[in-house]
Amino acid sequence: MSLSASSLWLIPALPLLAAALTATLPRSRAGLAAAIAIGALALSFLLSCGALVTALAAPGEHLYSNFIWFDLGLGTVRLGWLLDPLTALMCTMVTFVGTLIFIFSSAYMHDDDRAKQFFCFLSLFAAAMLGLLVANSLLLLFICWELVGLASYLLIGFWFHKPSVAAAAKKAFITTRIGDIGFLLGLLWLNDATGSLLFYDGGKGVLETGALSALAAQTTFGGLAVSTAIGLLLFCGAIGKSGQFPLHVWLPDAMEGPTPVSALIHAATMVAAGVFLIARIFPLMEADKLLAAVPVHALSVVATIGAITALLGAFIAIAQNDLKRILAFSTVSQLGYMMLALGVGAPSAAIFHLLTHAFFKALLFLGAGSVIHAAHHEQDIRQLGGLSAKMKLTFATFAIGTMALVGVPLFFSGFWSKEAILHAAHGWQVSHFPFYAALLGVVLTAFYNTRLISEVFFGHGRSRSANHAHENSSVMTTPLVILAFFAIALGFLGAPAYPWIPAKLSGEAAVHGHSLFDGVGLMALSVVLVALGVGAGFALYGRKTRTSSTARDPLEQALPRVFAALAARLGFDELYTATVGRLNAALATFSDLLDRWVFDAVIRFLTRLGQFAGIVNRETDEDLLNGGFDATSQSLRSTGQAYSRAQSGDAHGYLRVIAAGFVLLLLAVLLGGVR
Amino acid sequence: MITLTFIALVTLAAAAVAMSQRNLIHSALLLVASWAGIAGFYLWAGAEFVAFAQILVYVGAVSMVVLFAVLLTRRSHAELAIAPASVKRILAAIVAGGAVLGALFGAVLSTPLASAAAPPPAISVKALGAQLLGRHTASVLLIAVLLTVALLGAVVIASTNSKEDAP
Amino acid sequence: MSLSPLQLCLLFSSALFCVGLIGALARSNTILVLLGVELMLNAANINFIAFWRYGPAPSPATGVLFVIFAIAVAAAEAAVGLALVIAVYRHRRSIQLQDANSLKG
Amino acid sequence: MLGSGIIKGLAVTAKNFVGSYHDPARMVTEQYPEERPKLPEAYRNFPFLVTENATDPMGTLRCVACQICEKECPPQCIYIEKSKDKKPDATGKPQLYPAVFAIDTSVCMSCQICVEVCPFDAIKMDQVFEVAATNRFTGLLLNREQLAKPNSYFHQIHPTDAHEVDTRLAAERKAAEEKAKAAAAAKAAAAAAKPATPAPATATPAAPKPAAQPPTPPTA
Amino acid sequence: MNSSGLSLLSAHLPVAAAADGLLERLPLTLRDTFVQWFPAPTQWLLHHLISIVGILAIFGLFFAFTTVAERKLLGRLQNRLGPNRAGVPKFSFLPFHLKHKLFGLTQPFADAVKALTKEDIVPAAADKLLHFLAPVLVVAFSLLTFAVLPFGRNLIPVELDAALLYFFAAGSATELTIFMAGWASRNKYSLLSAMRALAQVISYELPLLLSVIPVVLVAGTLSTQEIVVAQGFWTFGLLPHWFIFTPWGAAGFLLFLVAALAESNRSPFDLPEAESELIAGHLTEYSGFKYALFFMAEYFGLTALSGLGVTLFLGGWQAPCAFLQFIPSYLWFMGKLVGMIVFFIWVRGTLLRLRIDQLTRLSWQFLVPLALINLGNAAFWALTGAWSGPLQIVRWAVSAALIVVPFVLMGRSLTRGQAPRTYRYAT
Repeated sequence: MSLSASSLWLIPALPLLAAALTATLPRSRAGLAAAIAIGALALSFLLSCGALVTALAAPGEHLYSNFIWFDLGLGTVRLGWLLDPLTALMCTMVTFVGTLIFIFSSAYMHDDDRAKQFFCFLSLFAAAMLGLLVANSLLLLFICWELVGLASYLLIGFWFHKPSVAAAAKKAFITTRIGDIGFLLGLLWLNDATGSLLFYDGGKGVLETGALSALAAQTTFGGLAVSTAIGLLLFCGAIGKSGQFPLHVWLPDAMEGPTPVSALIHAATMVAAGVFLIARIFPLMEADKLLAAVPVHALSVVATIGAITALLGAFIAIAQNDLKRILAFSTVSQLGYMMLALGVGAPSAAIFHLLTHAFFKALLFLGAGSVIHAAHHEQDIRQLGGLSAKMKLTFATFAIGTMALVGVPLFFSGFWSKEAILHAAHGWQVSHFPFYAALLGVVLTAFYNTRLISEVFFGHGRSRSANHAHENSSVMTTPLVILAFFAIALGFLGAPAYPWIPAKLSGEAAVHGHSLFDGVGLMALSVVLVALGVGAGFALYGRKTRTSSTARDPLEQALPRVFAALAARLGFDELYTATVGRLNAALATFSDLLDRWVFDAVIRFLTRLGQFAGIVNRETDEDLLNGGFDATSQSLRSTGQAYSRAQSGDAHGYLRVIAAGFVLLLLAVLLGGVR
Repeated sequence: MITLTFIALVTLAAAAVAMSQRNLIHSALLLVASWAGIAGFYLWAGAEFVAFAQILVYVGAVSMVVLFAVLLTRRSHAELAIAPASVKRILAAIVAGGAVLGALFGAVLSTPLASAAAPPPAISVKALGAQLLGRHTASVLLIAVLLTVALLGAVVIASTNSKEDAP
Repeated sequence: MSLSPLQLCLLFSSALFCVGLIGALARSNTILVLLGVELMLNAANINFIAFWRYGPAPSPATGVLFVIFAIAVAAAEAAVGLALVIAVYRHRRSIQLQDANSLKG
Repeated sequence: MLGSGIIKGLAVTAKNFVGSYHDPARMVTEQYPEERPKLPEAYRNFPFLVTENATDPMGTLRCVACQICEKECPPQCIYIEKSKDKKPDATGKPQLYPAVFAIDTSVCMSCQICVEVCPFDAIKMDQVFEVAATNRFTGLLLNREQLAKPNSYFHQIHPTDAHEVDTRLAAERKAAEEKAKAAAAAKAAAAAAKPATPAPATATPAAPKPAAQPPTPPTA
Repeated sequence: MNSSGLSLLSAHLPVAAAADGLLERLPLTLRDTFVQWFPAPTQWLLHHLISIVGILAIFGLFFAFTTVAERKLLGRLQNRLGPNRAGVPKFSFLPFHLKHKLFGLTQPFADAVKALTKEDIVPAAADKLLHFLAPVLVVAFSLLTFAVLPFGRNLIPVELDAALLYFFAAGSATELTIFMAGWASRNKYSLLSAMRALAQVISYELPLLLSVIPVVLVAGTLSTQEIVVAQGFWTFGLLPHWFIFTPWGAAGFLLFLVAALAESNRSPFDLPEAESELIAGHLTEYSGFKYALFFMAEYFGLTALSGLGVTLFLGGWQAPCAFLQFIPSYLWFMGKLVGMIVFFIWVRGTLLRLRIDQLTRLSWQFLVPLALINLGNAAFWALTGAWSGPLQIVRWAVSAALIVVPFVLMGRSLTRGQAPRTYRYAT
């Protein structure tokens, strides 16, 4: 089974079709909508597998199929599909995880009376995301990027009747838009600089050597290479989409949406779009690698931002009480890791971590969803507790996910992917900041995850909902089990013993990179760090579990001010309100005044002018033109009246005239001898 | 010839009496008799298909429509006996009709018609059908469309769906 | 003077035509006028058959086909005409032909 | 499917058709003049006069022409003329009898009041229903001879009723006889004691006074 | 006198059948023998007269016995006896008196005497001429339809090329008499009933014609005799090729039955003259023999329609099996005719009267579309006439599906929302 690049469009088209179909269904047919959405995505998954087979057969090659979108007179706008291992792997992951999440959703959203719309939105999202993955054009990628944003907005705001939800949706949309402005600017600049937006186009694509060397050769303001500037602008989009510092604020709030959405969009797929983008344009990003005279390399910025984000997310996660918020900040942190990996020049490590993260974070979110569903939508970890006994399967899978996230050695995928990143960071010559940040992040991750597990699953229930929780139906748990399996199994794909991913991704031979024993010291260090984090967490939370929902957090008792600052998310939201928000308000006021007093006055003057012209016109018309027409009409009318006397309205009269005419005619014929 | 004269006289008498009757129903029924007489003429002339079609259409269908129309456009039994038309109009009608009759008779009698004593053309129903659906398919289709349109039009015209039309 | 059968048929049809014409002219009732018109149509049909029977026929079926089509058209005409009569009667409460003169000049 | 109901219905009538030829239980029709309807005992229609003896109907009428029924009849369809003389009744006692007793059955409404008021059980309800006549005025006016029917006929149509009436009448007669006997015995004794003095009350006990007693309803 | 299309009682039919036996030719032989006695110039007249008299006598008697058979059958269908009294009157000039009641078979003669001797009441305000003409014309028109029915192999009164057209033309003329009867009575209820009756008869003429057209399509002729001849084949000499034994023919026959019931105002479509509700509708003002004439015309119409059904669908005078052809064809025809009429009586004894809305709904929503579909079905049948072997099975299956599926679907839509009726006091 294989799939060529030219028929790659089928993968996003199927969910799109499903979205269109479900949109036309009546609201009561939620079950059918779910079936259509799941079926379409499952088919997409099968196609993706085909695409994967094709791509793996030619590692390192970029199969593409371009076509003309429309003709612009001066030039044509061309789009295309791209099939390489990156696309294929991502597609397979997105469709597979997506299918599982769809299945989970069909149970999770069972009681919602707008479930049909939910599946419509989900399908739309899947279509946009897959389109983004298969795009061979930055323009197509951008279109899908924005569609993904729209779908995400719709899904976060699915329960829009709750004000906080509506606000969160708005926040997510606007925040990512800020990043997208950068993306758009970069895109336009790139088009201006190279005249094309296609990634690969037989040597003329922007990611191919010709364009790259041209871009790297030019410099622009501040001595930056053009490629650096464009790369950084595009990275702005990735910052917004992937929740990187300083635009990470929307991601935790987006957890107001339904949990499957959180799992699908804000853990597995959409937030990974930023990482994917950077991975996709990696050649562009590293085009300035060899330039020494530039003030900054694009990848250094990426690495720094990634490191900061990784640390920031981990820190804030420590002090959160909302189950999904913790996972959200953990996602922020992990995305930071991926960016870090990209920044230090190891895209294969980043993608490997992206894949494993997608599985175990989707698992964690679905596990959280399972917990929340069972606990009657209770998300506060202080209210939960003691669920390990009540929801054994959920606990087991959740624990596997957590261990993968933490990086418990050897058997969990997270360990191997994180190890790859650490190794890459260690090997980066520019700065050691990312490496140390990553190490600290490992400790923190272990710590807050231990806290999470202890609070949610151990001890005893601290609320009615927690006490009455029970295991969910198999529709919800089966995806958990499958994801848990992959959370373990995926580790072996990229384990140092068999460096499959880098080999396939870059097309280089498998001998490249480190072997199992190459970085054994680093590995040992990270094991120690994990143990440290887990130990600290266990000491604080595990040994003596929380007794009541109102009890103060142990860490809060120890370091109250730090904890408070962390709990307030280091005040980023307030900062933005105070600065950006106020600036925005001032600008709005200014615009209002401008509109009211300047533009309005001009318009009013023009209106008056038009009225005056109309009056003049009318006077002329009535007096001069109409007089003549009236006279003509009058004469026509009197002529008509004269003629209409013949129309007596008496049918007999007409008939008589006809008869007379007939007789006359006949007589004329007979007597006149006309033959 | 005798048969033809007989048929013609009966038909003409029925038609003439129908046209001079004061009772509308009697007029209509006499007209039916006249139409039947014409059918008899067709039969006499050997066009039996046309004769039966004439009976089916006129005696079976048109007469019904006429009778329904008569009954739908009266308010009482007394109204069936319609007021006689003015003498002037009758005179004018007779003059006009007489003129036409004279002209036509004159034309017929003065024309040397080649009346061949040929055997009557025989045409079977099957041959007629073949002609209708062979050479004249377009005409048949046109007639079908015309009939459909006429039927629908008649229904629309005669229906009382708008309040304005209701009596 | 002896008449050929064809002439007799034609005289018959002309007489029928005139009866219909006189009826249509003399009667004020719209239905009767319509019936007069029907009679005139029938008279025309008689001519078709007469010429089919005695005339030099180019095709053995022409006259018959003409009559068949004429009958169909006449049926349609009767249906529409009488529907019109009914519609006019609804508006004017009268079936006198001279009362339906709102289009006069 | 459409039409299954019709087929079921056709099957039902077909069964009726076949069954009507071999299943007498289906056929409820009586072939009337040949087959007489079996009337229920309680069926009553038009009164008749009871006679003791079938061979001499006019001689053994129970009616004593007391005319109570004539007075009570709501539509006044009974006409009675008393006889001038007296004839001995069943017990041998001389009684008046109806010289004319006529009932106009075209007027009679079979209300049975005459039967209920009769103290002598002389008029009873009949079971006739085939009353038709060719004369509108007299054909249905039944006279004494037409009305008289023997007691045995009464037994035949209303056996329970007739039996009860007969028992009662027999008891009354017996009582009367015994009383008469006792009176006769007393009279004999008295005559034996005072043969010379005739007792003025001797006639009284011998004849029971029906009018003085409340009449017994015949069906009681 | 030209009578090109009217060949009378033609004995020269294109029937390639077994040599006519003596019995088969018996009616013709009798007629010819009788006609021989008269001088030649009058023989053609006698030919006609004998046909006419024969039809009048046979179908007059048939009508008479149909009435008594109907009453007796209805009685049996409802567990009654039916008329069984009328026997033979005692004639004083006869030395004996037949006391047997003959199962009441002389009932129609008693009825006839009664109807003839009844007072003929004509309403004072009636249109006397039309009042008289209506019953006369109705009988005349309904008798006219018999002219084209092939009663036997050699027995067809008038053999016309356009016989079916003639049949329906003559049949449609009876509508006029219904109107005449209603209008001439000067009774507004009679008139209203006449209009109702007309509406019913006219609206059911459409499905009736549409159910007949498939036969014309497949047989390729309008001549009744040729249609019968077209059905005179047998498979293995046992299975007759009557049109009813084809899918479209069965459907057409069913449609024909229903439409014929309605067209002849028979129960369950007898609402124009529902005695219990409308006191005989447009016949309210008729009594005595005029009423009997209407009655007679109705039975003639029924008989004629039954005869047409037999001719078109049941093989006419053809024997059901090849070896049964020794029985004269007219007997087969009469047997089938009697069967049809018995079936009509059976239906009358079973089904309840419809409401007027149900009646029209049945016609327009069910019969007409089904008849049109059946027409297409017959066209398919005619076009696939060359199919043989296994294709023959396909042909049958497709044709059957073409009629069964619409029947089931439309039947379902027709009866949608109608539960079986429940009765409170009956089981």
